[in-house]
Amino acid sequence: MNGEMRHHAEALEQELKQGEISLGTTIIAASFEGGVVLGADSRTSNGNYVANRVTDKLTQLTDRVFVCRSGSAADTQNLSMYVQHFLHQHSMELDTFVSVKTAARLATQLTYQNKNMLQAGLIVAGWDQEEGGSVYAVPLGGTLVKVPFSLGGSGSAYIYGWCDKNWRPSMTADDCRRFVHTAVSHAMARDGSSGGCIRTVTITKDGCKRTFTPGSEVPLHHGELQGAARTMQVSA
Amino acid sequence: MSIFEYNGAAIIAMAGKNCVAIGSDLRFGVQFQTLATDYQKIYKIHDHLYLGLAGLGTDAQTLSQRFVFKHNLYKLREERNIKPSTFGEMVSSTLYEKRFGPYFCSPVIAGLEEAKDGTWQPYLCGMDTIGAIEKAHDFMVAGTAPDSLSGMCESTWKPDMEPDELFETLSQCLLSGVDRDALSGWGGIVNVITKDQVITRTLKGRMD
Amino acid sequence: MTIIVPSGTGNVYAGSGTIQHPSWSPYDENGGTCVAVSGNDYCVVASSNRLSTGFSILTRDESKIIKMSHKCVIATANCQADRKTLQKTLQTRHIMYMHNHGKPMSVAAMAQLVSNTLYYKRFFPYYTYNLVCGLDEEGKGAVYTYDPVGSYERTGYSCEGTGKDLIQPVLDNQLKASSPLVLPAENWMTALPMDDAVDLVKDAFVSAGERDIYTGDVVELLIITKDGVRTEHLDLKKD
Amino acid sequence: MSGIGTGYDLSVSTFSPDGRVFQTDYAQKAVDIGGTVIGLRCNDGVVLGCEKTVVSKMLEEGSNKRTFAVDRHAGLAIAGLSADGRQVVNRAKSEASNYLSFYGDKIPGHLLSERIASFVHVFNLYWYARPFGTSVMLATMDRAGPQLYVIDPSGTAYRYFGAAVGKGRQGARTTIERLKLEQLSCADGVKEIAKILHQVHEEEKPFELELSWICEASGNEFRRVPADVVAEADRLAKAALDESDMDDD
Amino acid sequence: MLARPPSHSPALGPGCAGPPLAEASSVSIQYPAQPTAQVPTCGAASFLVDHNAVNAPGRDPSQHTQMPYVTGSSVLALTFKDGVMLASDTLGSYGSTKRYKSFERIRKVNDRTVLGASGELSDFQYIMNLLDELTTDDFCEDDGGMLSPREIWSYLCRVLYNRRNKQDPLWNSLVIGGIEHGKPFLGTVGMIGTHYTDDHIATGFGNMLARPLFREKHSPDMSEADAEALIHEALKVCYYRDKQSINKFQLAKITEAGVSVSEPFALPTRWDYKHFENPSANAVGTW
Amino acid sequence: MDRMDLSCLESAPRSRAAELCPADLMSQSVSGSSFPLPQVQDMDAFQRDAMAYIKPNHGTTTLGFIFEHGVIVAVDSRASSGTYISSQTVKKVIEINPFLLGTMAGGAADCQFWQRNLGMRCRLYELNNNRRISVRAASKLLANTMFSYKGMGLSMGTMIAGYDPTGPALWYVDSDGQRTSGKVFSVGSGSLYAYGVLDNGYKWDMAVEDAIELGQRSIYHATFRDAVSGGTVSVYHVTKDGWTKVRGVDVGQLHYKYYPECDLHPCHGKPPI
Repeated sequence: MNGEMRHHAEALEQELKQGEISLGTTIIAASFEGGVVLGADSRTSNGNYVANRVTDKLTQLTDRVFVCRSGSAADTQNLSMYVQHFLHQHSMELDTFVSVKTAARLATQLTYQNKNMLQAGLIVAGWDQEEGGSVYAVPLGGTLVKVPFSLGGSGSAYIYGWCDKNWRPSMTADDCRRFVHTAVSHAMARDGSSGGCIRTVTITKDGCKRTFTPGSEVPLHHGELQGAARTMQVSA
Repeated sequence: MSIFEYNGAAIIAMAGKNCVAIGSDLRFGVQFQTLATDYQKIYKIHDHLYLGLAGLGTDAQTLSQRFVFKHNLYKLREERNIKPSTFGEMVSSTLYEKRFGPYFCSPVIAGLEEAKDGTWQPYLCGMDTIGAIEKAHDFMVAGTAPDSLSGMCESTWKPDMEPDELFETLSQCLLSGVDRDALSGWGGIVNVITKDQVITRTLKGRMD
Repeated sequence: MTIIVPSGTGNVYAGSGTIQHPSWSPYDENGGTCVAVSGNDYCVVASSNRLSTGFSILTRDESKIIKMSHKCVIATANCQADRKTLQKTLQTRHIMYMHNHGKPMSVAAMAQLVSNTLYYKRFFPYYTYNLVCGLDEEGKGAVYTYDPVGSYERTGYSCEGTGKDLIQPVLDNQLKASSPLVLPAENWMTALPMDDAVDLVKDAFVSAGERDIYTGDVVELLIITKDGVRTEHLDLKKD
Repeated sequence: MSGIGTGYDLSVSTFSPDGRVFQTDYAQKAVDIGGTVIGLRCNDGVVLGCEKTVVSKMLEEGSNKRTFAVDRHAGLAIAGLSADGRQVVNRAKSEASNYLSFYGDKIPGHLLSERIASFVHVFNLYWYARPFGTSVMLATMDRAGPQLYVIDPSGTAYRYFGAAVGKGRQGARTTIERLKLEQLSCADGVKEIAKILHQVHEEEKPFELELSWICEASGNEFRRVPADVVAEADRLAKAALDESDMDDD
Repeated sequence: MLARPPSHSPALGPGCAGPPLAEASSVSIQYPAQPTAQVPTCGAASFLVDHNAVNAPGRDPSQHTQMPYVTGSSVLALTFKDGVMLASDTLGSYGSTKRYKSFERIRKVNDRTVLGASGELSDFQYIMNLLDELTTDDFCEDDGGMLSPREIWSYLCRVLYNRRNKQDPLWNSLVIGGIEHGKPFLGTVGMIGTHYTDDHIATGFGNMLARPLFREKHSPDMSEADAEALIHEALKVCYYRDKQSINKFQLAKITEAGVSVSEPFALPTRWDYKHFENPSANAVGTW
Repeated sequence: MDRMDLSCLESAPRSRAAELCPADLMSQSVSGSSFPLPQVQDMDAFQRDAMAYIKPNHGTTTLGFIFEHGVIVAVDSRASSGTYISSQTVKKVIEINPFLLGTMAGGAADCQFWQRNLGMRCRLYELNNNRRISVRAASKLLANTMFSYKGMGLSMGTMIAGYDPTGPALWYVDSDGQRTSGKVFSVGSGSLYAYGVLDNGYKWDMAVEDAIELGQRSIYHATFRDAVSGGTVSVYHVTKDGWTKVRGVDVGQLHYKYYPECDLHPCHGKPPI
């Protein structure tokens, strides 16, 4: 590529990067006896504009492994696709479920090797035969840390204290789901970059169960009001 | 290039036994170009007090005139010469007046001061551009190659030198020091101040 | 709450209104001073063993001189990582030379090798100041002095590193002789008796230790004569 | 198999009219004439044993290794040409290390055996290649427990409870078949292998016994069986041999 | 003579980050902080408007340089009569968020070597993977040989220096401790490859906080108990005065007998000085 | 443009640990064709910054002119790094071979290294062709090298002076790749001062002794006015028999030779009233 061309290409790339759609986000994954629960809000913003208000930030990697995505939407989507692809191949090779650890390791590899190009903070969580429910945090830079529960995204700053207080090692699946749900709702209440609906996934050895809480039913917190029930205004 | 290196200078003051000496190089240049080789950076305040000003030439001239002026006022009021230590404080406060837009000059003050026992003791001090006084009992340097000068002084200075030896030592320090600095040199001048007289000698140095 | 530290340099952890990021440089200044003085039949090389960065001392006992053979040593100051790499490279090359030729390199050859090795990194230089010292083919003391990218020159004495400004004028004052370029040729080396040279170097280091924070702890002196290399130590202040 | 390939044995890229690849068969032959190698999957681990004929009195003991660790949890015993075997070992090592660095986990036994098999198989495909004259026995310990695989020169890999290759394989197999492997511990397995190797050893020449295992006693890592355990097994085997000799008499 | 400005990051220690050159050089152009909070900055990221980011001059994605994200702070180490001791806390910070509180930054390499790391922890994990490969190779060799601490140190020096040559540094200060020929070995290497051995070593902030203590009290022939007391004292100082630290430590000992890395433990700290309750009581006008 | 690095996904077996510690000590050659480049985007800026940081030696006055009886080359001998004078005894005339001289201005290392390299290539030319290389060709070799490194931060301003069958020759070559032949050149920070004296005194048919004196005087005046020139004046004379060094005088003494009385010098003393 000649100099001028390259110059243009670089300028274009920078322009694209600046207008990049990024996930100002709240994501969370927590383990409980026999499984994990993942949760996320649904807001994708581009500057101050909410580009998508019903995003699904919980992406399925294998039958029993999900990933919570934060950072650049494009980066994390493509990264998840790569991981999905390789896990799929690998599970055929292995003839069994791929472990959560392996899924997390693949995600780490990609983020670590490309840390200067990617804006991706991930949480990989799921269930497998050896470890039961497990949560792996893969923050920016590609460190791999196994944790009992993990928070991510801009909203996480507002709920660390709450989560430290309320997380207990042996919750039931239901308790854990409620924990995740409430945590996300608190973050959404204070973080402008998080909002919309709440999605959760509960993963146990029996499979994955999703829940969806529409924005109108998200629990209210201090200083918030309940909107009136939706009615259709039909003009006469 | 820093503004302190615009004209180039090397100044050393050194204490001896009942005497003090101050010397400077003679170059006046604009950056790497030499314009004159008889430019003195040392100003006489009175018979027992000399002031060296290194740094930007224009500021040095302004300052020297302000100090002469202030000393004249002092004499009118007090009817005596200013003591070197008093003068030092005066220089310091004058410089600090311009704390946020300083003169680009670092002064060196050398003088003799009558002690209680009637002997004349050397007084030496240096300052940064905004007047932080640093007193010394041995030597003081300023200019564009302070490290070269102080390196020489550090290894050649010894206490209680007589005027002749003091002159010799200071000359050696000055000549060897400026030989490693591109911006100073081209000959030097040394004033040895004793109680009764000031001996001023010019030094022949390398002219490159 | 953060305290605003009035510092011009972007210190990551000096919190302030704007967010600052850690940055890095491939170079570090680790300080150190090397001095060499040669005479008719000897060469004295010395360097201080302090290794520092910024205002911190990293270690007080890091030798900056490597012995290549019984009549050639190399003293190197500044960026430690580059220095070690350079010294290792040279040592390897020297060993290969000895395998090929069955004898150690002459000082002149070593001097040229050092120059080439430094110049080889012209576009990403080793941030080091070097002195190659030893006895030449005639048994005379030789000192070669370098800039970081490999320009070099043989001199009678030299000083490199952080204490250079302080020490070099002193050496000039004591040792300067006429230039080797003068025609008709004159003797260009001031030949001090060896003991005087050792004393001079020691004095120079004591003076430099007073003014240079990167020079201190211990000075290692290597004295090269036809009988080999002898090492002496001189304690400096540990402040 | 006739010794004359009638022109069909010049290359692995040519089948004979009766559907054989003679070069591969010959490679197998190279294994069959080599020292016996036995592997037993016991109830708590795997033991591999080699009969190493001492070809010269000047040979230093233990110098011709035939069992190799390829990762902490996996090891190989090579039968046939040991120079060929070492290539397989190297490949197995890098497969194991590569898997670890990519997936962050130790390679499962079946996958390792598959990958070794593919590697070996490639040498049966091209005219410019010669098949390895070696069969390798792979012992692994992973989530699925202890496992034993044999990969032969053609690149086929099978999983076994107990296996024997090399010169004394026929006799060894018969004996192994009589063992109750699911009740056999590795400690006993070592003794059995020593016994079998002594039984099937034919020549007058002495042989060296090389034993490696992966089980609780070796910290679930593939290691040499400690010298004293080998010596004890050797002693017992010799005693048993003497006994059976007497029985025969 | 004036000292040059410190050319290293106080968080990372020897050989890390030299702002004066770094600001000018194209090598060190950094990404400006993105307005998302995923970028760990100086802590209050979620609450701050980042002026740099607002006026971002356009970032260059193909620069090799990076910045640390998940970081560990000081590692302290000293030798004693029969071996070497290393200690650090177990915190993995994310900016100034204390994010991972059980991150083991001191790891056993083989039966006579231990590695401690401060700086970017993903790079540390990468380095550990490299070393694991080397030790597994040793294991497969099955000849009883293993890398000595000095060899591992030397290897890491080259790895880190080569990476800085590629302008793509591993953002770590490493401490390598072990036993070699019955003698203690203690070495360190920084992110640009600056390396040295000493009787006591502290990376990062510890070089300012713990090192003076070591210089005062350490002697190479001190007993294990004395050494442990000294390192506890130094850990405590680091905990009091380094904001990126927590009271949860690990201590590794390497002696002829082998390597032991302790379970995480906490140290007793003192806050019950009477004066603490009302610090301005005796100094009117202060806060 | 950069792509994601997916090499970590490829399954080619390799040991990273061993790979990462290449024999970086052994792999280098000094042939001049394999300089490792820093992996940065803006090479030029990197070079500028690195050089500002490292401060290699520089600063010079050199001159050369052709006249009836050959070529005169005169140089000073100072090297400075910043305002520090790092040497007063640099040999700025590089004796490439008995019939070729090169002068040194700009980066000291760049000049030394590449002219040494040029010397080697001139010798190879002689061995290949069994005759001496012409000054024209030698200067072209150097200019070609410089051109190939253009924009990478080399700094060199040199004159190649010599005598070949076509007569005396003087070429100017610099690190931009420029190459010009001419009768009178002066290069370096003090060159303007030297030109003043040189242009004033130059005549085609001057005597050898006058020409030597002119060269020496020009350099002296430059060292006086230019802070980063100084040391010793060296003068070379090139004739059909090759070069000879004809002068080597310390400037420290030269000044007092030209101006025995200080006040005689225009820079010194007050004007008479």
